[in-house]
Amino acid sequence: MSAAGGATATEAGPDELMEINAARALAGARTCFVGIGLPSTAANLARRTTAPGLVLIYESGAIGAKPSRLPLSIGDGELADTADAVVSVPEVFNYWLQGGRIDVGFLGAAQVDRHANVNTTLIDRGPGRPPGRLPGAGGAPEIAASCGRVLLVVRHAPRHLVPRLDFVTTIGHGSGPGDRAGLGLPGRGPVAVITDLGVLRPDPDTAELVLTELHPGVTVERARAATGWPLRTAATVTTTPPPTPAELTALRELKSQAKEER
Amino acid sequence: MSAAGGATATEAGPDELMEINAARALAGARTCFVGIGLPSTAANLARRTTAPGLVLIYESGAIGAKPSRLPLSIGDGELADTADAVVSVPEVFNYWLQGGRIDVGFLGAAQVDRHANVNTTLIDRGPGRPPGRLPGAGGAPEIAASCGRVLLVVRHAPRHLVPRLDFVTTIGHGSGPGDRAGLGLPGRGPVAVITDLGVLRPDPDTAELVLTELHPGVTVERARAATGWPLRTAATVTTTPPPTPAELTALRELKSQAKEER
Amino acid sequence: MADIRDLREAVGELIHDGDTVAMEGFTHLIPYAAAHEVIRQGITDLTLVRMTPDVIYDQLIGAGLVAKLVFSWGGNPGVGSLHRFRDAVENGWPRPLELDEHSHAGMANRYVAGASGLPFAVLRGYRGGDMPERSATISTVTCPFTGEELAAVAALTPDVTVIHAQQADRAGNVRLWGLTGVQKEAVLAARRVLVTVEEIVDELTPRPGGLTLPGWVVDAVAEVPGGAHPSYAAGYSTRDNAYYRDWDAVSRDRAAFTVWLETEVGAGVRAVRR
Amino acid sequence: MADIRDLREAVGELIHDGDTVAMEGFTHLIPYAAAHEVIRQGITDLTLVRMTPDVIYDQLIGAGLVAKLVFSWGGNPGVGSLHRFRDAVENGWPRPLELDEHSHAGMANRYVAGASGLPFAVLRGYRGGDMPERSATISTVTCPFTGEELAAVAALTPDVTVIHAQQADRAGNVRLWGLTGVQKEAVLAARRVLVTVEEIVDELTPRPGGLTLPGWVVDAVAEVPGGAHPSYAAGYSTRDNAYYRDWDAVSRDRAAFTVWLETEVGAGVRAVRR
Repeated sequence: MSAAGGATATEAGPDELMEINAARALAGARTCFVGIGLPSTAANLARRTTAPGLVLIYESGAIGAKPSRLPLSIGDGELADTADAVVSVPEVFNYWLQGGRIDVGFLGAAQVDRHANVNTTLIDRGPGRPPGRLPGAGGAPEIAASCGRVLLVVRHAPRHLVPRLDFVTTIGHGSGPGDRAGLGLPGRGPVAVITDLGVLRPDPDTAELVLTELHPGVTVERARAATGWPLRTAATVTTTPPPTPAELTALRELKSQAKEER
Repeated sequence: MSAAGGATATEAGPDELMEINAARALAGARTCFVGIGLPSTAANLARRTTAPGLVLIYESGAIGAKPSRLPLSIGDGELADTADAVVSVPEVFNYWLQGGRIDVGFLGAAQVDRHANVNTTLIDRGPGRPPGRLPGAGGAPEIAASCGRVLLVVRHAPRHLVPRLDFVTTIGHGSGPGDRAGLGLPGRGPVAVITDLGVLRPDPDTAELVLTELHPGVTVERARAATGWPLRTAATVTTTPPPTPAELTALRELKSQAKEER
Repeated sequence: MADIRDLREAVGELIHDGDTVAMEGFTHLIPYAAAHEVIRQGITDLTLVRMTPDVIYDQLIGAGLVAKLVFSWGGNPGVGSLHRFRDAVENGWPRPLELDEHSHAGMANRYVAGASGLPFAVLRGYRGGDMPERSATISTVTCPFTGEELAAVAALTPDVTVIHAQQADRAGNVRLWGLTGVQKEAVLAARRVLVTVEEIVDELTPRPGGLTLPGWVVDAVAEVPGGAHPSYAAGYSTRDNAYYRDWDAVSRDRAAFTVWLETEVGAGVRAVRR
Repeated sequence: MADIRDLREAVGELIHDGDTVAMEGFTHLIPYAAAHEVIRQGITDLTLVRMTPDVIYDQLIGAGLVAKLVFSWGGNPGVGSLHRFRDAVENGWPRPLELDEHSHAGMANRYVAGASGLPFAVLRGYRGGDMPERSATISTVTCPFTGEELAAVAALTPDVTVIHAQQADRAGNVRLWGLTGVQKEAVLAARRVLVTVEEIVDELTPRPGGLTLPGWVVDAVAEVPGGAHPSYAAGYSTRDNAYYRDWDAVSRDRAAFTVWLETEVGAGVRAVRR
């Protein structure tokens, strides 16, 4: 098994700790809207650790999927085979997501700004060059609007955590407090941006993302240098608890199964 | 077997001829939206005589039902058991009826006016008395709007064929030619009112119902006396061909099966 | 996850005086036993919602528990009128009955809007008739792309939806099959959900044409074998057509109905409280 | 009833230059064989519609047949970018590609509106972002009951929808199961429908979780075993994940793609005709 960068047999690498932190953030959630990739890893890890009863809802129509291995795509056959119910894609979005039945949504991002707004559409490459094309919105605008709360997962780097989005695909907290209510967005919006260095959370008063948690050994300065705006820190910055052996074992089992099947 | 009023073992009674006429009107139709009662009798008879491939669509969600006996209710288990597909009630109305996929709709009525508008809501009982309550609209307004064409079936009597409706539940031809187009109703609307005396059809120029067909032995005068407005006749009034032995046998078999199961 | 409850307790806890209650089922799987429990407990001043208020609502209306009916077709299928319904509408006995009247397409879409968390739904309906002017829940919207004016109907969001299903497992996951009508939408549109089932099983068997409602959208499940009688539960029972025919005579006469209510349900006709 | 046809004939008769074509399937049951036949026949100037234009549309776009793409997420699932799509958008190779870009919820509802014969659908979506100002098919409507402003999206009504399914019978009734995505809506929204199937059977067996499309809403059925490869058909095949991974290298390079197109599909890249 080749563990992720910086990891050893008993210590987690930064990516692994990011994944484990994402799974931990699902503790207490009943239902989670799952995209493929890291969100699926985190949600399936949560089912094996912090949230055994977590109901996974995939936009492909599987409600209550209980995959025995990490699905390789959002339409993996295992999802339908293990689901409590398989419904149409319009039904997932209308009755289940917009219907307000989902506690947590996960989103990835190419760019996140200081109010946790998200760009997954295009990247400005400067004058005279056409913008670089990204995949687009997918389910993100309505996931961010309608889930009870949203977790963003992104690598901690200035090109991802930017002062200004090149395109606003998905509203997090708009330009600050009250914007979500003004736009009539039912959910609480992003409550955490989970990175490979730590966690940013919106300040309760300003809705600006501030540093609230660092992985062991990571300094505030390093996190600041990896953020595209002048990153503030919360009154207390905690240290991410190292993974338990159970967490690390469960994560590595999940990922090695997926690798073998590839 | 107790045949309907006026019928003998080899001759059809007026109700039977009405039912057979309704089945004949389905010749050439591919799909029929079926309500319970006479429409269901006619549609199931048509499948055994004039329209063997007719697709029956019941508002309870059975698409392509092929009942071996006459269903007793619109939600009869036989409908689901024999259907090509069972869908939800919203889907029947949205994707199948409003989607423009149904050739013929059948409607019954308490009152029909001279432009084939329909009342199934209430009956005025004169000053000082509350209106008499009827079942209401059911699927009728949208069946009449969206089916390719509509067949009305009603007993020929002044209280059913009235000069003015007490309540307009369902638009047939409004107040005359062009009204359907003006209201944006996609289908052609009522093409025939099938009664126990004959058939009325809308005049191509005025959209007023005129007498076009009489059962054998019924006079124009009798039909006029049984109509609540001064009934005009078409240039040619034809005589309904008597039922074939096959039609009569199939109809009576259908109805006796239903009776036995009651 | 849904609690597995006794019917009496579940009805008492989930359904309250003044609630808007939908009991759905299109001829199939009509939750009669739960309705009779509502009558026994005298839960009153209800707004009842149902596409086809047939005999089950005739009984609740006759018992004097219903202030308002939201519906699209009120008859005894294959038999004739609902006499208790007519007596309430025409004569105010045992109390006046307010109506909000729609077409089937409108009602179905009102449930869809409720299930979808939207305030309204759009359909090409009601055009030219007298229904829109009698209802505050029918309006119009204009398509911003084509300019076509379409009907808008207000979302239905019942306080409680009650349905009957064939099976549930011990976690309260519910499985129904056969004609499943508008039940999924009625359940997902409601604030609280009560499901009676023919049988609680250890494991739900996948089955063609069925649908599963996860236990976490259901508040309580009560095992009530035969709970849909005189309607039917595919795979468990057949429709008691004689009951529907006989209902005509019982319901035509106030005295006969009152006797039926006392002997068959164990309850009296309620006067209007307010 | 649907005609049982040879794939080549069916594609040639049903899909024409300039058509709006939807090929749907959410990872599962993607109609690759039909798309390759479109490429072989050089049917061009297409407007392609699909929620998740993955490798199948990368191939059509790279072949130069696509004038416009209507979509909500364009990537190679679990692998990365669609390089032919990016090359067309960023560099106009082999031709410029116009975009109409939506969210998944918007696209799904656009198909629902098309299937329902309505000109638009309503959702609580797109709020606050930059997408609405870039698309002529996103607007707003105001709820006549609550005053809430909601998103309106224009109906999708493709000239042709193409899907792959597991089975059809000889009357062209189609049965698919597993994740069935938005296929029913895409079929019912279209003017013409082509279905490729793994197998034509004498009788369709009812099966849990499946859906049936009656033959009378389908124009042609072609038996194409493996027609969804490299995606999968539950019960018949598994997803060829290596193909998706390998596509990354093939599609990054115009020359490698051109070789792939010639050797694997038997077609060349087309210049823009107009």
